Amino acid sequence: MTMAHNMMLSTEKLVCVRDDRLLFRDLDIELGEAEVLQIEGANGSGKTSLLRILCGLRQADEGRVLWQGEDIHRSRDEYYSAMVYIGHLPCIKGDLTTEENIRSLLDTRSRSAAAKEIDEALNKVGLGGYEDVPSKALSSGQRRRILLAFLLLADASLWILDEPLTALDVRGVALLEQMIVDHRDAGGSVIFTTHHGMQLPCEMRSVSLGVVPRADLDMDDADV
Amino acid sequence: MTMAHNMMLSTEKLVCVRDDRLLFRDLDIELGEAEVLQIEGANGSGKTSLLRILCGLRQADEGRVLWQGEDIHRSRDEYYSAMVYIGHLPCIKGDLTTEENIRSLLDTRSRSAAAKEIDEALNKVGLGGYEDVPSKALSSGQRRRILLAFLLLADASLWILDEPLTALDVRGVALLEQMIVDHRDAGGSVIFTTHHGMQLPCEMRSVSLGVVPRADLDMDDADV
Amino acid sequence: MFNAFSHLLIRDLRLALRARHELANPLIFFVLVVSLFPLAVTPTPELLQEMAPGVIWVSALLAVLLSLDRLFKQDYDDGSLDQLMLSPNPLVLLVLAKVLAHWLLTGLPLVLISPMLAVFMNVPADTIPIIVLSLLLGTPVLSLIGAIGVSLTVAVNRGGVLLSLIVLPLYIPILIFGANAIDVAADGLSVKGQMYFLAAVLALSLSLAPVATAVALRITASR
Amino acid sequence: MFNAFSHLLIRDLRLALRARHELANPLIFFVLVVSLFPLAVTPTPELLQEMAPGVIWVSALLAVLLSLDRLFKQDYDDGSLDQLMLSPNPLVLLVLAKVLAHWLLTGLPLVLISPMLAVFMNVPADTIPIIVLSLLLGTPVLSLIGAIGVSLTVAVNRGGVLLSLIVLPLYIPILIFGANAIDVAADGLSVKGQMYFLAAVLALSLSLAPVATAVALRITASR
Amino acid sequence: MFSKIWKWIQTFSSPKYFYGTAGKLIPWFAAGALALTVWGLYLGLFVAPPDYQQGESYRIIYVHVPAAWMSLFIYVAMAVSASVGLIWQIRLADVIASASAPIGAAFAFIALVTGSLWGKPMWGAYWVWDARLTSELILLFLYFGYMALQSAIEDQRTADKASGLLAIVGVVNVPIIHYSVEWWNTLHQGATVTKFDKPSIDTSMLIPLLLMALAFKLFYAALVLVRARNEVLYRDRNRRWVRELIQKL
Ligand code: HEM
Ligand SMILES: Nc1ncnc2c1ncn2[C@@H]1O[C@H](COP(=O)(O)OP(=O)(O)OP(=O)(O)O)[C@@H](O)[C@H]1O
Ligand SMILES: Nc1ncnc2c1ncn2[C@@H]1O[C@H](COP(=O)(O)OP(=O)(O)OP(=O)(O)O)[C@@H](O)[C@H]1O
Ligand SMILES: [Mg+2]
Ligand SMILES: [Mg+2]
Repeated sequence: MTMAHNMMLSTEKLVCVRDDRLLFRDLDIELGEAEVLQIEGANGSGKTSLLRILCGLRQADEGRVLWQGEDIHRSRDEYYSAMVYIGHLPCIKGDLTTEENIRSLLDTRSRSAAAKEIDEALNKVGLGGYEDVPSKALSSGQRRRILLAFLLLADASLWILDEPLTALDVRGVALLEQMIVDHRDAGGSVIFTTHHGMQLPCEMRSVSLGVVPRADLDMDDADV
Repeated sequence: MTMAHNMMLSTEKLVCVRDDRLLFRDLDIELGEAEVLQIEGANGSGKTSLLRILCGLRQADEGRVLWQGEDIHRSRDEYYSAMVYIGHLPCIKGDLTTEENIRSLLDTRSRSAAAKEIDEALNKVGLGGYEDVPSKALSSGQRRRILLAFLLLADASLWILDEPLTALDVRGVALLEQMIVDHRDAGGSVIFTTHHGMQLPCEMRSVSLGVVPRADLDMDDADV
Repeated sequence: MFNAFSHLLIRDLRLALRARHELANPLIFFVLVVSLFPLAVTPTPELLQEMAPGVIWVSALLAVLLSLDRLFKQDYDDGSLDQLMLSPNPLVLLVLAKVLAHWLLTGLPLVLISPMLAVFMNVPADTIPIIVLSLLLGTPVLSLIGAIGVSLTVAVNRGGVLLSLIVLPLYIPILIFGANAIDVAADGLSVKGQMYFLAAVLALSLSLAPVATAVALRITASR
Repeated sequence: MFNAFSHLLIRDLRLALRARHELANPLIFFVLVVSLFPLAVTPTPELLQEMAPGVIWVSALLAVLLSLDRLFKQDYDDGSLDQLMLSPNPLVLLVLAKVLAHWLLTGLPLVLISPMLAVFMNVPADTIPIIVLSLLLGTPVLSLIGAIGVSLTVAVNRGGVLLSLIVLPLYIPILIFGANAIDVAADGLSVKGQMYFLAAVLALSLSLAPVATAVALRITASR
Repeated sequence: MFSKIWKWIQTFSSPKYFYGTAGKLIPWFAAGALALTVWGLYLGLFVAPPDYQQGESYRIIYVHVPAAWMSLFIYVAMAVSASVGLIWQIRLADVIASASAPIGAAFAFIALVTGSLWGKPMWGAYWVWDARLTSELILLFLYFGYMALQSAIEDQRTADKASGLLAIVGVVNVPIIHYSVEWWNTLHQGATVTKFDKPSIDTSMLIPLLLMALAFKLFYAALVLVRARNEVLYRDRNRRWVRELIQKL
């Protein structure tokens, strides 16, 4: 852990239990500016659960998540202004066009964008010409690309991405890798999960979640 | 195209149009026994649409799909007895246990399996011990593994798999690769799509779907 | 082939039993709606009695309508419907299994609880068997016709109210004859005609509706 | 902050206008259900008139109930709700925008068409303004209370009937006062009391229900 | 013989051919409709004597009755062409079916409105729950259902087939609905004794009525062809023949 960076997100002794299974215990994560962190772990090890806790969407069974040193449930406004989360789900309305989808995603972050900016972002993610196509007429990969454009425009310093490579083709993967590198170079940080090795040409740390076997259910220490 | 094999699935001049876009035209595919075919193509090129046409779930705008030389809509019974399709969707009921899910999937194919067989398959896909867990308490990767177990038990000679690597971790990917090789060695054939390079230690052909640009919409030849 | 039928039937019943809260729901909805009416009008015994056939039948109809989603929606959303359509077994048979499961889970409970509601609504005791009989003949038709409606709308997002638009007009003959039978019975007249009609419609829809449903599924499920 | 409100309102209205078929649906459902009753009873003018307040109010209530899904279900399913909850804007405000959109799309059309249905049900002409007024005060409350119910059940698969179970009992006071106002007005008496009550309930739920909804959303969305 | 007919059907049902032929037919139908309307209205409004009971108000019959007839006729036509589309996969038949629906709904609506306007002086109420009125209302809902389904499904081909199936199911139900509603009313002679018996109509009233009915039929034919032509053009907007057509403009 380099302390040279400013600390952005950190956790204190996080515990997560689901359905009587202890997924992780006493997890301490620290993420500074311009850092990239991969959460690793086999299927069912709790990556999605962890990311949702980091966002504040899920309550940890114990422990706290801190944004710049303060509990995220207390500093919700600042935290949410600075963070974007993209999970498994598409967040896309089939009845809205590509552009409208991006706009309403930006609205949730109180960001507005000029038509030109949006066009640029769409071109960058390979959706140029699809501005006015209703999203339900897009393939699964094309829909994921809308989210990449949103990410570009969202102007957030922390990205939390759950399996962002889902449905992306080879060029899509390369694009996202480049986006992450650029974001890091601009001082932003990223937390992500993926099962499909990303080749990031930059420094990257990782945290592994181990599978606690089903039988081994001694949860006494985690006083849930 | 080697004619040494018995022909299993073939298509005649398939055409697919979606929302005014010509996805592919005059597509001829031939798949013999013990052959593995990958459908390649960027996001939105029509892989999913093609696979659903091959299954008979979607009507081609033109052309036919043949199973052992006969139109699949005519030889539906034989075709469906011999084929399994696994698409983007989970096909899993959260309220049923792992074992019940597998059983009800097998029921649709009029296959029944002894408890021992199911146990074996579950162990093989890494879900040993999860027989009686309701599937809603599984992670996304674990749910996909149920489908792998189904595939093992389904006793079909043709597998049609759309993005089968979705949500699988590294060991899951290796497992599926091995399953495909074994299936082929036993004389079965496989058609699949994936964006995440599979390393198959066996012979494999591939068909590429190109993106027909949006502007280029002369569909007259495809007399739909 | 019979196996395919019974396995699917059992699967659907089991799923419903697992989600136990859901099992009782159409029933509770039925009871709730019936009891809304006395709250909303000045409930003199005569008015209640006159309204009873209408209220009971309309509420039963709405309870079935609201539960129709259960027939195919989830199977469509999670892809199980694709698997059913890729089954080597005849789709009509599978449809029939699902409709039967639906009726056992919604129609039948309504039939069984209707005597209680009739008492609520001041219906004379000797009319009660007619209520039960008319619902017994009528509710399966509601499930059968409903199945056509759901299969046509299953691919439509938030198709709930669209479904009622399609299905309610088709329900009207059953409503008229079902409610009318109760009404006539309360006047002490014979209800043979109504019952024959309901039985005939049941026979007709039993033979035609599953076929139409299977065709509709093949059409709409081709996403 | 007001931007966040209006943008969300506009987005929801736009989504509804895109799915045009869906726009008219609660309305058509309302009309259909109201017209089921005369088909199910012997429609003498007196009976119709006596049933009218109950039938109109119960049908309006059911139409709103069925459209409640529209409030959060889709947003939950596609993950948009997560994004709303990760918004730096106050969740209460966003909830209010969604509820307002819902009322504009369902409650208001019901209010506007109610005079026609009153004519169908043989209601005397001078009672019609009371029907409109009672619905105008009552339907927003239905949306507001409904929002709490949906936010509690949104994570439950096929929660449709569960929702009605939670919400219908809460609707009963509005139903009683709304229907009663019409009834009393038809007898030529003053309905001030009923209207004050409806207005008071509206004020109360306008201030409390969005908060409760926001809390409920935070609870259920933590999957 | 049969194959000849089949061939003819196929040529006629090709969008391009249909577009041309229909374009030629429309003016004739329209002119016929207009002429018959003028003639019928003249006979009906000025020549036919006033009714001895209803005075002049009965003259609304010349709109009301043909509209009511058309609403039934069009539903059947719609179901027939939907089944042709479904069974023989003729796209034009689907186009005709979906072009007919709004017209049929409009006629049903006209019948309802004119009927209830007439009802006010006749029965003192705009609406009574009479059998014929009720089944016309249900017919309107059947049309709405068809149209709603058609517009709810995105994929054109799926929408055509699904709503076509609904039209067929509906047409099986129309007689059932009709008779059940009729029986329901006769079983209960309630207080609303609506004297709605067939008025034994005078020839001088009958002739304009028949003229108007024929005029409405021609009007429907013209309108459905116009709508179908637009629809064909829209659906084939990316085809060469349409683009050539546009270039000629
Ligand atoms: C909203 C009110 C009304 C509706 C929905 C309605 C509906 C209909 C329908 C559907 C038909 C065609 C029936 C058939 O050919 O089988 C029809 C015919 C007719 N209606 Fe109406 N009607 C209404 C009001 C009235 C009124 C008030 C009168 C006048 C007393 C009237 C007089 C007639 C006559 C004379 C016919 C022709 C009868 C025949 O063809 O046998 N209608 N109406
Ligand atoms: N429901 C739909 N309605 C209309 N058009 C659609 C629909 N779904 C997909 N399309 C269009 O069809 C094309 C092919 O989609 P398909 O899902 O077959 O692509 P794919 O090759 O599987 O892509 P991906 O790699 O992203 O999964 C897309 O370009 C999209 O625009
Ligand atoms: N809704 C749920 N209810 C109960 N337990 C759940 C639920 N969802 C997941 N779990 C359990 O929590 C564990 C972690 O799930 P999670 O989705 O966080 O895993 P993951 O690491 O994201 O896995 P994957 O790589 O498959 O996406 C799983 O083992 C699963 O058994
Ligand atoms: Mg996960
Ligand atoms: Mg795909």
